[in-house]
Amino acid sequence: MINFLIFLTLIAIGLSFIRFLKGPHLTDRVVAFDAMGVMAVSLLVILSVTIKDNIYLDVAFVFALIGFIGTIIFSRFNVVKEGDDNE
Amino acid sequence: MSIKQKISIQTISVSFVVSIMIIILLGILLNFTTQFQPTLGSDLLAINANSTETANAVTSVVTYFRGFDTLGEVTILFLSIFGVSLGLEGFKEKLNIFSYQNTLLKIGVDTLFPIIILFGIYVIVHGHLSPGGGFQGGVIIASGFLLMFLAKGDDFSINHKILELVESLSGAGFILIALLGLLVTDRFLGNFIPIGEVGELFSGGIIPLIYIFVGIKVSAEITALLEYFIRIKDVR
Amino acid sequence: MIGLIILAIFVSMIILAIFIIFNRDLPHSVILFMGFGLGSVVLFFLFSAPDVALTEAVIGTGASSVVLLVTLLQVRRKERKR
Amino acid sequence: MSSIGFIFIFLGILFLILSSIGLLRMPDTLTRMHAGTKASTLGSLLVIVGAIFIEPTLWFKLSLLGFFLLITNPLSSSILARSTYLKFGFLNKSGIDDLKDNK
Repeated sequence: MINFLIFLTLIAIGLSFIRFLKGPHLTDRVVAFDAMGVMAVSLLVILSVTIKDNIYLDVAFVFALIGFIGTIIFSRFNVVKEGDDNE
Repeated sequence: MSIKQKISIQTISVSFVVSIMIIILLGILLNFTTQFQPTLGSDLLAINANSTETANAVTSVVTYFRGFDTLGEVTILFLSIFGVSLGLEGFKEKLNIFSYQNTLLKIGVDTLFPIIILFGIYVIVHGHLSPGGGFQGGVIIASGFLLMFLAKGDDFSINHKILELVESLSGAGFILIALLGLLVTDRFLGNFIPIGEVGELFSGGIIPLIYIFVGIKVSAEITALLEYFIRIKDVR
Repeated sequence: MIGLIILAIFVSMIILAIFIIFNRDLPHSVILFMGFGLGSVVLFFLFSAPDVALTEAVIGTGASSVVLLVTLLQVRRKERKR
Repeated sequence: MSSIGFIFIFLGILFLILSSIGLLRMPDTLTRMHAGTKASTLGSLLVIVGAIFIEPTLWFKLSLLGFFLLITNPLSSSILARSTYLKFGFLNKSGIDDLKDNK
């Protein structure tokens, strides 16, 4: 049962990985990166429930934090670069 | 040679390399689980069970058996921050690059900041019980400060003198604990505090103290590094 | 089942590395590098090394990408000013 | 108790797969963002609720993780949508531009 769920999560991560590879603009890649981070957090939650241990959830928390910081700093980078091109 | 021929040759060579790598990986992974025999790990676990008795054996390797290497790593990090500050300190007026105000981001980061700092302190303090430790918790705290720099713009700034003072005091505390160990037990970084029960919060001798000092030092250093990199002299 | 996940992550990391090298635009390379770091974090997690996974996630993916991106921004501004 | 948790996790992964299909098929950036952030937030929250039903001793860390995702994911999608608007301009052809005044 749990193997089937892990397989379905891998399908979801793979479909958004294709968008991550072929996205034409930078923002498409950032959106796909955010979605991949959330899907990988749920994959880590399922794996740590099967292992039945408390300590593996720290990695999932750090994963969510890294996805948030990456999205914020790339969106800021977009705006600053646009203002620079207008000069 | 035209561009189309270049692209086709590049694509063919890249796909050739990829196929060879996949074949080698398949060959390695097919007998990955059968030939695995623990040799060095069991020895280290036996030494750990005799001497320091932490729940997380990696911690006792990093701070107790190889504690001198940890001191060297912290010194290298300090030297790199010193070089960056030597190169970027001299400008008079410094403004944030990301000076773009947004009310939603300010409120959200104000909500998130205590949670991130508390999680970093949890990772540092529970370093001998669960994965993590000084370096990881310190960088988590520094990422919380990075979010504040991004959200608040020029309203949020940190005095560099206080950061340098905190960093120097924590480095001095590390060396002081190591010298106390040399004084009491005839070994640099020796253990002079009684070891408690395995699995409790107050256990493991001097390992939590060393991790607390390393965590404070690394968080101050990485915060100073990001603060130097994010500000620039001439803003349009 | 775990072997299948490990194999899929290995192959996707090799493809990502080739994309990082052959990309023309540098910010695209930085975000592809962040995806590479996430793949290696899942890989360390599956090999039951959560210490190394935490270090790679925090330092290798978070801090180094931020430093790369901000350095790219500063260098571009200096070049445009000239 | 465990079967309820498996049903929740299955529903959550269904939402994740729908979100990734929308991310792959939609035509431009803002609609991709619409598919890729809302549905994945709901899916990950359903997975976390199912994990709490399966293993009730981990409830504190799992609920903290759910709270963190519930705050950060809509926030980051909002910031990203605003920066996309500032970079590429208005993409739709309906003629209604709500963000024109408050750049």
